[in-house]
Parts: sequence; C-alpha cells; structure tokens
Amino acid sequence: MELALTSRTVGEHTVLEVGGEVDVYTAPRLREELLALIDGGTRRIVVDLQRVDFLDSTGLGVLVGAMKKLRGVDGTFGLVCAKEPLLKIFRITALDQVFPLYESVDAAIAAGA
Amino acid sequence: MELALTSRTVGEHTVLEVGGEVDVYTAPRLREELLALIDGGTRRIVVDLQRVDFLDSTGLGVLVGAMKKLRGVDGTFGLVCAKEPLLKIFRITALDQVFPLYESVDAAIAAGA
Amino acid sequence: MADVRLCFSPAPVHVRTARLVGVAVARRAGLREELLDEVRLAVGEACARAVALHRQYGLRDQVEVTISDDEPYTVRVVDRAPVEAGLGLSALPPDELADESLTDEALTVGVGFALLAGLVEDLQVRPVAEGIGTEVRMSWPLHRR
Amino acid sequence: MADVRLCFSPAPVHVRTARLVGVAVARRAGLREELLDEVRLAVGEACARAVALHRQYGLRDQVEVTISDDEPYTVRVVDRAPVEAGLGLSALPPDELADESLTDEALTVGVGFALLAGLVEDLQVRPVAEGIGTEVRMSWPLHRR
Ligand SMILES: Nc1ncnc2c1ncn2[C@@H]1O[C@H](COP(=O)(O)OP(=O)(O)O)[C@@H](O)[C@H]1O
Ligand SMILES: Nc1ncnc2c1ncn2[C@@H]1O[C@H](COP(=O)(O)OP(=O)(O)O)[C@@H](O)[C@H]1O
Repeated sequence: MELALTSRTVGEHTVLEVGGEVDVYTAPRLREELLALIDGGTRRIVVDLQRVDFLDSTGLGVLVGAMKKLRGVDGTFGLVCAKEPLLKIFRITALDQVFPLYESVDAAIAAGA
Repeated sequence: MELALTSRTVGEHTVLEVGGEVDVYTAPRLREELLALIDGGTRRIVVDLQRVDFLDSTGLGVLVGAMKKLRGVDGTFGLVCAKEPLLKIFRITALDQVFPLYESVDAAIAAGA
Repeated sequence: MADVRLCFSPAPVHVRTARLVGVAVARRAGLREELLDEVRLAVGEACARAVALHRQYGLRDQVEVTISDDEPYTVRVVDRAPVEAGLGLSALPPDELADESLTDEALTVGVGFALLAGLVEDLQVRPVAEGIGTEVRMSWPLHRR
Repeated sequence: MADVRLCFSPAPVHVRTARLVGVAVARRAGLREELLDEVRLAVGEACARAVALHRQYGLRDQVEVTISDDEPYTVRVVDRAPVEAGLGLSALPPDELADESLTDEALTVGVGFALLAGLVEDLQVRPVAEGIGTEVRMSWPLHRR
C-alpha cells in the first residue's frame, strides 16, 4: 500500500498521521513532510504510526533524522506505536531506547512529547 | 487465492461451486473433482463459476474436457457465469459458442442443463 | 532495457509468481487499472505455455520473463523449446474446440493462444535471437498518471 | 538450486517487487505464516541495502535475488559493489544511534543491519564467489503443510 500522510494541530502539537508502507521507496516523502513542518516553525511533533503496515530501516532513519533536527532547535518529538510487530522492530534496532514511544496520541500529548 | 471446490445436489443435478483461481497450478484439482463426479455416475453437472477470481486456458481446457466426457455418456454440462471479465474470456476464445452459459444456478437447472 | 527480470524453474506454481510480478510492476509503472487484468491473464498464458513446452520437451532450463517499465510497458517471455513447437500456435474455431478428436493439451494450447492474441493488441511471437527458443513479446501503452 | 531468480535495476521501487516475490514464493512453499513478516522485512532490507550500494558507487548493474524453495527456504541477495563496502556492516548501540555526528545514511545502514541480524537466525554475509560483490544469504526452515 502507498504512503498516506495527514497532519493536524492539537494545541501546541502537530500530529502527523502516517499510513501504509514507509520504505526505501516512500521514506523520502516522509522526510520532506517532516522537514517542511520543522522549517515552517513547528517544534512539537507527534508522529502517529498506528496505521503503518510496513516500516523499514529507511523509514526509521528518517524518523531519527527528524528527532535530531528537532532536538537541535529545542523541539520535541514523540512516536505513537502500540502494535506488536512494529514495536518488535524498534526493540531489535534498539531504537525503543532512542525514541519516546507512546501508546496513543493522547498519551503522547499528555506527556508533552 | 487458492482454488475452492464445493459440491451439492439439487434434484437430479450436481452443482459444483468453484472459487478462487483456476489456473495452470490448480486446474488439475478441478479436473480430478469433475472426473470423480463423472466416474461416480453423476450425469448432470452445473459448474458455478461466480466465485472464480481468475481463470486461464488450463482451466478452460478442463471444463471443455469434462463437457466432452459427459456428452460421451449422454450427460449434460452447464456453466454459470455472469461476471463480465469472465464472459469476456469465453467470448475471446469462442468458448461462449461451445458451452451452455447461464446467469444463475437456477437458470441452469431450469433449462435442464 | 529490462528493468526487472524473473527466471523460474518450469513448474506451474511459479506461473503465479510471474503473474504477480507482471501486475505489480505494471501498476507501479502507472499502467491503467483496466489493463492490469489483461496483463495478469496475458503474462499467465505466456508463462503457462512456456512451462508446458519445457515439460513436454523435458527441459529443466528456466523460463525467463523480462519487463521494461518504460513506455510502452513490455513483457517478454522466453522459452527454450524447439522453435517449431513454440511457433505452432493458432486459435481454433468453435466447431474444432468442441471436436472429440482434439486432445485436451491441443485445446488448451489453442485456447491459450486465442486469449493472448485476443487480449494483447501488441503481440509478437518469434524465435529468440540467440540459441533455441521462442520469445512472446507483449506491450501496453503507459499513460503515466 | 535457485527455483526463482529476480533481477532488477537498482531503483527503490523494485525493492517492493522483491519483497512481494520473496513473500509469495515463501507462502507457496509452505513457510509458516508467522515467518512471512520476517521474510518481507529481511528481503526488503537486504535489497534496499544493495540498491543503496549500487547508487553510492554509480553502478547500473542489476541486483540479483535468488530463491530456493526447497528446505530450507533460502533467499540470496547479491550486489556488485566493492566488498569493503558490502561487508562494512555493524549494528549500532543506542547512544551511537542518537549521536548527532552520525550521518543519516550511516544510521540507516546500521539500523538495516540490526534488523537483518535481529530477524534472521540463519544469516550469512560474504563476498560473491565470482567477480566483485557481496551476497547476503538468509534462510528459514520450511515446515511443509
Ligand atoms: N515491517 C513492518 N513494519 C510495520 N508494521 C508491520 C511490519 N510487518 C507487519 N506489520 C504489521 O503487522 C500487521 C500484520 O502483518 P501481516 O501478517 O503481514 O498482515 P497482512 O495480512 O497484511 O500480510 C500489519 O497490518 C502491520 O500493521
Ligand atoms: N482472468 C480472469 N478470470 C476470471 N475472472 C476474472 C479474471 N480477471 C478478472 N476477473 C474477475 O474480475 C474481478 C475484478 O478483477 P480485478 O480488477 O483484477 O480485481 P482485484 O481487485 O482482485 O485485482 C475479479 O474479482 C474477478 O472476479
């Protein structure tokens, strides 16, 4: 399935909902979207991965890149991810220790991600 | 999708409902099923193709073979097929002029197929 | 230039993989949805025919499918059977299709060819340039989205 | 013996086709459903890695995926990049992953390798037997149904 991106504003946060396959083919589009948000001044981003069907290392690389970039400008970056196959990918790569991972968008916002 | 075969008796007729893909890989199973019916004494067969997703020349060959075999023993053979993509395949191969084609199982049985 | 090439041992099960690839690459190349069913059936027929020929001649060589996803979308299926066999194709009229003396194999081959010829506007069947075998070449116009 | 071979130009879009083929052949070979996600991800990682290497070195050669559907189900992905590049793989610890000085490319390569190594129990990475390049070999036990 193709990549689907939708963003909405919730208080101070921008929630980017990602759906479909985030892979070597589509990850560049995710990167552009995240950079556009950051360059446009957004400082608190929550990326909702609940509708992601497939995520590979290129997609993970884009997420890490966005997190670092936001950190450099005193922003916050949180990921919403509760599905076991996806969580497994974060564990295997040790990225569960790098990203703040939340069970839901509400939890991410409440934690001030 | 895999081939699915279900048969039931309606009066004098045996209705074989075929679902899934009937192709070079699965057609042998359809052939075996039809031969088993004929060898078991069945003389009036209606093959319901309504749930077929894919049909290739091997599948068509098996259907023609069964029809000829039944004809040789004074049996009848009807096909139920109303979906346009499937009908197109029968037209292209001129097999619409070889098989009795019906819109529904009821129509096939009413016509004494 | 072939962008994707699939080679497979001459077994019916792999024809399914070839159909899958033919359709997936076509979809990504932007071929119109209505044509995808044509591609699925045509690639399947061409590959089933090649597998049948290899089995008939006891050839263990792989069947080769090459796809170019530039305009036009082109699929070539190459078998390694003697050319007489590969080129001996023709569609059959209805009265012959129902004829008792026609073997099931001959019928399937005739029907397969009728499907290929009936579905694919741009179809070529010719001996391969190198070695023994036949190439079935099919193409469809891409209207990139 | 390779039963299915897929070769493709080093473009990201074809990695999707390779994943599709890797999973379709595995499913038909009878690989357990739970392992299919592993195959999808591992084949994707190995092919994405090969495509990235070809692009990095400006190689237009095709990436080659060969599949054996006998026991064990085996997928080999061959790139044609200099071996130093192909073998220079390692998983990164968390503190390095988050390190500012790590480039995005290096991070992706490290994460890709961590996924391969973490998912595939039977994984081998070695220089190809002939010519230049690296082979990533992965296999899974088939419990035929
Ligand atoms: N590599 C992956 N990245 C992210 N999510 C995945 C991955 N693999 C599997 N999943 C998740 O697991 C769910 C079930 O996977 P799967 O069994 O492959 O479903 P499908 O029936 O679509 O093949 C998917 O809907 C997806 O959300
Ligand atoms: N070669 C074929 N033989 C029989 N039926 C077909 C064939 N091709 C398409 N169809 C029918 O047309 C319907 C729509 O086809 P398609 O657009 O390919 O659906 P899908 O969304 O499953 O790809 C299928 O569900 C199937 O019933």
